[in-house]
Amino acid sequence: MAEVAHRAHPTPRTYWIIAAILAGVTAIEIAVPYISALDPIKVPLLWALAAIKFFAVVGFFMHLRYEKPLYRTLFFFGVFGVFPLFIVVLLSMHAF
Amino acid sequence: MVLDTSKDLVPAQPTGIWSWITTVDHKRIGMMYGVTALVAFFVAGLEALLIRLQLATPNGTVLSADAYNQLFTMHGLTMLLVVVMPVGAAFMNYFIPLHIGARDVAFPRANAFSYWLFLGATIMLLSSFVLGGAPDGGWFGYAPLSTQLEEFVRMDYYAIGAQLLGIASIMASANFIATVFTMRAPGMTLMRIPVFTWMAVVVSFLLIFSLPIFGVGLFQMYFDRNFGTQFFGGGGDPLLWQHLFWLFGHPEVYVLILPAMGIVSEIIPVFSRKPLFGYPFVVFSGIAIGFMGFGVWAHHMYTAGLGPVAEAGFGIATMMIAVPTGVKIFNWIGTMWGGKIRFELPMLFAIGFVSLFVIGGLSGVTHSVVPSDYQQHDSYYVVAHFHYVLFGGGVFGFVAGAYYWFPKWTGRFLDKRLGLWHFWLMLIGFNMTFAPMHILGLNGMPRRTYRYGEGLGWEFWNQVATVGSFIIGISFLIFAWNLIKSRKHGVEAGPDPWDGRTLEWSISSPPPVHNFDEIPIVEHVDDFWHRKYATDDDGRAVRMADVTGGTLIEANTGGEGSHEEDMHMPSPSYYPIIAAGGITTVGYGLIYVPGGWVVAGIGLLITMWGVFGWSLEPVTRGEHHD
Amino acid sequence: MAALVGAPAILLASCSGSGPQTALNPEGPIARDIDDLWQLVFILATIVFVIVQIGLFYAMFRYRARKTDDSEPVQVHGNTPLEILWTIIPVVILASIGYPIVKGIFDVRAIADGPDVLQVQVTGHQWWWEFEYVDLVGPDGRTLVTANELYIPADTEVNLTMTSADVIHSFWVPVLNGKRDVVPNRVSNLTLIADNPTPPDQPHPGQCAEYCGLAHADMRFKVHVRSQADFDAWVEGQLAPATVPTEGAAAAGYEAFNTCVACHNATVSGPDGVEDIGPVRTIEVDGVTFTSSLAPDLTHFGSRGTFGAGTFENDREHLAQWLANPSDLKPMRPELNDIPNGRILGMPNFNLSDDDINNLIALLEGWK
Amino acid sequence: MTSHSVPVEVHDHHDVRPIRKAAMWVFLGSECMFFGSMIATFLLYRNETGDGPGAEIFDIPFTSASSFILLMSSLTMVLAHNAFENRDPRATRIWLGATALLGTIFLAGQIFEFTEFVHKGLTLSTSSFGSAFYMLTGFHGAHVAIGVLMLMAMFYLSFSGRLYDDRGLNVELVGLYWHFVDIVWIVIFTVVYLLQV
Ligand code: HEA
Ligand code: HEA
Ligand code: HEC
Ligand code: CUA
Ligand SMILES: [Cu+2]
Repeated sequence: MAEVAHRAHPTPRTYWIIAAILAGVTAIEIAVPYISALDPIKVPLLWALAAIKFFAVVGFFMHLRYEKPLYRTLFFFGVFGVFPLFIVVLLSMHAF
Repeated sequence: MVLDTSKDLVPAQPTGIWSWITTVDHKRIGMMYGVTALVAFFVAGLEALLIRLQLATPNGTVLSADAYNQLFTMHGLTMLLVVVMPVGAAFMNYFIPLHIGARDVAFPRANAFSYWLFLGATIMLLSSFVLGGAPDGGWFGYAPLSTQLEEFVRMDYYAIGAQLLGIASIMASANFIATVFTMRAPGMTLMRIPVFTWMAVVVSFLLIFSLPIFGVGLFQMYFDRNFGTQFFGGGGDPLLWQHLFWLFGHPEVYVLILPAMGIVSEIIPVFSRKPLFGYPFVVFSGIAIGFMGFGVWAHHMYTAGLGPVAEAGFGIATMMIAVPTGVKIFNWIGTMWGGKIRFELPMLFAIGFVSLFVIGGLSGVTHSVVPSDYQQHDSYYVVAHFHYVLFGGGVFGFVAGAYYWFPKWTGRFLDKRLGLWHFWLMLIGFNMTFAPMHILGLNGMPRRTYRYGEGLGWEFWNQVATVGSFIIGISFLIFAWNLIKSRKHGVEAGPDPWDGRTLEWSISSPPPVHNFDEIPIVEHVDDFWHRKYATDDDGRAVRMADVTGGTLIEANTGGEGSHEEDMHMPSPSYYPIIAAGGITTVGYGLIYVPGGWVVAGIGLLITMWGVFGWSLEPVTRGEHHD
Repeated sequence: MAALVGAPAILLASCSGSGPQTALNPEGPIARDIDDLWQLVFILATIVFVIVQIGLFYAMFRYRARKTDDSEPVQVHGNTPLEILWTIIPVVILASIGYPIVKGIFDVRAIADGPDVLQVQVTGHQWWWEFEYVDLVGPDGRTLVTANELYIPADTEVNLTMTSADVIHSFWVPVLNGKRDVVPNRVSNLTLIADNPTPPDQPHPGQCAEYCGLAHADMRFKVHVRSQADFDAWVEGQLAPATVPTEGAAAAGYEAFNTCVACHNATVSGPDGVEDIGPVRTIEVDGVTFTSSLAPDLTHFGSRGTFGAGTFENDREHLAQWLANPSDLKPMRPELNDIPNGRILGMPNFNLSDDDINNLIALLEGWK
Repeated sequence: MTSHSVPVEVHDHHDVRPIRKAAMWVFLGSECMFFGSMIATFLLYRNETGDGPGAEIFDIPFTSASSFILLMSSLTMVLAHNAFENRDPRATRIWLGATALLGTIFLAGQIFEFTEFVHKGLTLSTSSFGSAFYMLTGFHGAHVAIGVLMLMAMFYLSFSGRLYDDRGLNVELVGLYWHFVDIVWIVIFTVVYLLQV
């Protein structure tokens, strides 16, 4: 843990690389709905791509990778808490 | 960051109305929460008495149906959101910094803002009685009934008023979390903070994560009422509201009870002269209750049509909350076991809490038995359950806290004779009022009914309940009198009247503006006790020296590692009240749209003024956090 | 101390089912199963309650501070085996009732199906109930529609298919079954089985159990249980159209009834054959078509024991009051009615003359 | 004082940044629930289009472009923060301005999109779908707007040289907020747009 907290801060170079990755993933995302071969896995694939972008921004741009574990705990309660709750809500309301 | 290193004199307590309006002192803010909530308790209690009068006889004619519906809605809403929650906030404000050895909360101005916004929302909700009618959709405001009558602004008051209370609570909770996680005194590790403060942390998390869900539901209700959206009506599904509401509403009930449990966990050790039995278990069971509290919301919807699988799952999950709660109960009894119990007033109320809460908890477990709940739901059996946990639990716990800490607030004891009258009348009145409701509910009396016919066998117990409620009323009149009288004329208490265990007893009563002359260095759970007592070979406590509170910290700190701190307290600010006033104005405007748009616009400008003034105001006078 | 007051009260509750609307004196197998489960859980809860209170009071008494003894207590901080023990025991107790609970849920929730099941569709309205026996069709092709008084044969499974025309209501006859919410835009089901026929003047009382606005308290209803033969006779009577009176006060009442058919329907056999003289409306929810009238069907109003949703005796006195000003008897909000859009919040006051009232009563009384 | 040694957690009471950041992260956790509720509402009503139009009226290329702009504003924001940490007010100012500008473009795009949809017959009250769509994207837009206001406030402070004064709001906190608004849109873009076509 201590190791994580003291990881060296990223440089602008890292930021540009991350931005490039984000752009790339976005390009793939936009393409996915138009490729009918991907239809069967469209839903999990798009969720996965969104997750990559999400955590790239959180980890690098928001520095969560480099910060105190406390912040991660605080934030991830919300991020990971919201999923099970609303999946249960939607299931019980027959939304799928 | 520019820090003023010159040392000021120890800050003096400012006086006058203006000093209260601009105060950012967590103790004063706590006081204001407490007083506001107490006033609201009398209002909501009076509403309850009217309800009881109406129900005393079959086909009662004291109230019209319309008045009755407003009264029970406002009674529930006020008791939960404007009485019990803020009383919790009052204790948290006052004691979190004292418990962790801090000078104030993390964001004193945000703290003041939370209070003022809470006050604004309270005034808004209560003013609805004279401004077009109070909310009348029940405290959980089920859609589409709550979105139905656009002709009346009543449920707009609900939607906006609760929204503002929610914003205030989210800010307060974020504040408390930041305070506890970043501002503890040296050596105050997480497993050394007092249980009350632990429960405050759990409560803050519950609020932080549940209130936004409620907020979305309230917005949807408001939009359905005013802008013709179809969240719950039209093609929408009314059950969405129930999910959003109870995703908040169930964690909310633990928000109401956990602070009271924390208070009881402080009181029982002090008056048993033993440390809390199983401190880590009490803490972790509190956390467990918090987590589990998020997974059982649908037990309020057993009859709504979730399907048998979901009902079974939620039923089992709900039952399991009895386990961590039981751990707490057993540890309290374990604390008393082998102790030397002094039956001072705080202890009496705390024991009352334990005894009565078990009744309420067990009736909760009978609710979680789903098929039984098909019968019990929305009957007076539920009303009995939640008054046992909320009043027998919450109110007893908070009153215990008031008797316990009154000497800290004022330097004087509450009168013991009056206190005993209060206790016994409240205990008897409470059981007379709410125990019969179990019977009524099982015998088919539905709740929220302004009248019932003859011949259903409900007359007798309803009369008992009504008499009981007036006994409770008298007991609280005595309490109020005691508070007023003892504040100025009570027996002087000194800094450490109960031989306390936690840091707040180490400083003078009432505490100085800056709390601690020097930030204490903490080495134990119950650190203050360990400064007073050692243990002999048998494990019995032995008083170390003839020390009293107030002098101790000086005597025991200053050694290696102590922090020489500058004593700058945050400067007073009027921006919080302006921002809060602005938002309240916006709220009033939104209730009366479209005509109210202008008001809302003006409110928005005031809010912007407050918010920008506040957040861009450079921090002056060496204030090092805001 | 608290226990001394609280415990007997609760104990009392367990055995003293009283009144006709109690859940503790079941009159059918489903309610009986629920009650059995309740008895079991109640006994367990009582045992836990007694043990905890004994522990608490023993500690209070045994370890009270005594003036004669000023030694300090041993500073015990905890005991992990004990903690584990009192975590596990409750888990075991609760686990032991897990099976009956889950079984109970599936039993109560099972939707009755089959040729012998009587199908009734229920529509909840602010603040009255509408019942349609979808399989009972009269010679003129009309189904049996009635309001606020449900008739069912004894010892027969009855499947209620329910929805709401406006807000959420909840259908509850404590002696027959638990409650079930009636939700707009949704269809819900409830099974009723009654052991024995009820005396004509003592039907099982029911009550809307979900707060539904102004007159929620007065949204009651009755369930009459009949032997199969009596039930069949009742059905036959209800399927027959009402007759148009031709003379006397009732005939004058029929004139005045013109106002009423803006909302109320009655199926009459007049000169033009059998016809509905009021509006008959339906709504469709999840593929099920429900009748959803603006106001209770009055075809056989004279045969009902109560009116105003099970709240008032169906006698001349109450009817006269009702017709003189409905909102005097029952709180309603007719001023908000919007008939074209099907929004009805009560029956308005028509300022009827005493003559009209008497004539209308004569008419309605005659419509047995 | 008892003799055994204690691990004393030494706090730097003057470093207030962790306190503010902790509060900000808690707040963002809370916001997850806020947006989560609205996203769930949208998922519930994604097919409840009633008589009105549904997802077919979405213009994916257009929204992709504006999504991309918002995504890139996160880059400019982090560069602003970087410059701020390096005590370079001029670069900070430039990147702050760029971020505010990109945010404004996104907002303009959203306003344009809303007007288009209204013309095509989708309003707040057309259907549950419309209600859920406008509520979700509207509240996100409101967050962007507040972010732009805060960015402009920082931008303004950078001229008067008071960027480094200690105050409740600073570039780092504004940055966290801004990135959060961006990641919410990442999810919205997927759930509301890509998954529905
Ligand atoms: C302070 C508030 C509070 C608390 C703490 C609780 C605690 C519990 N509640 Fe309660 N509840 C409310 C406030 C609260 N409730 C309110 C306000 C409502 C109604 C809302 C409305 O409709 O208006 C409600 C309604 C309510 C319902 C819905 C009823 C209905 O409408 O149909 C249910 C259903 O399961 C329920 C269950 C429980 C359970 C299982 C607990 C458990 O947490 C209790 C656990 C405690 C114990 C069990 C006692 C101590 C334990 C032991 C001594 C160990 C041994 C025990 C066993 C082995 C059983 N509650
Ligand atoms: C903390 C929460 C709390 C507390 C403390 C109370 C306290 C009381 N409640 Fe509470 N109640 C709720 C929360 C609470 N209630 C909730 C959530 C609901 C559900 C609402 C809904 O359905 O939407 C409810 C509903 C409810 C009902 C059901 C209404 C219905 O369903 O139709 C009833 C009926 O008796 C009732 C009675 C009482 C009484 C008599 C008290 C008493 O204990 C009050 C005692 C206090 C006082 C009496 C005030 C103090 C003294 C004075 C004002 C001086 C004057 C006194 C004299 C002249 C004697 N309450
Ligand atoms: C605007 C619509 C409307 C009109 C017109 C109207 N009623 Fe009603 N009536 C109602 C509604 C709604 C109820 C149900 C009230 C309730 O119980 O909540 C009702 C109930 C009744 C009942 C009791 C039915 C029962 O079984 O509970 C009677 C009898 C009655 N009306 C008679 C009349 C007569 C006679 C007239 C004409 C003078 C009339 N109504 C005109 C709306 C109307
Ligand atoms: Cu219908 Cu209550
Ligand atoms: Cu609950």
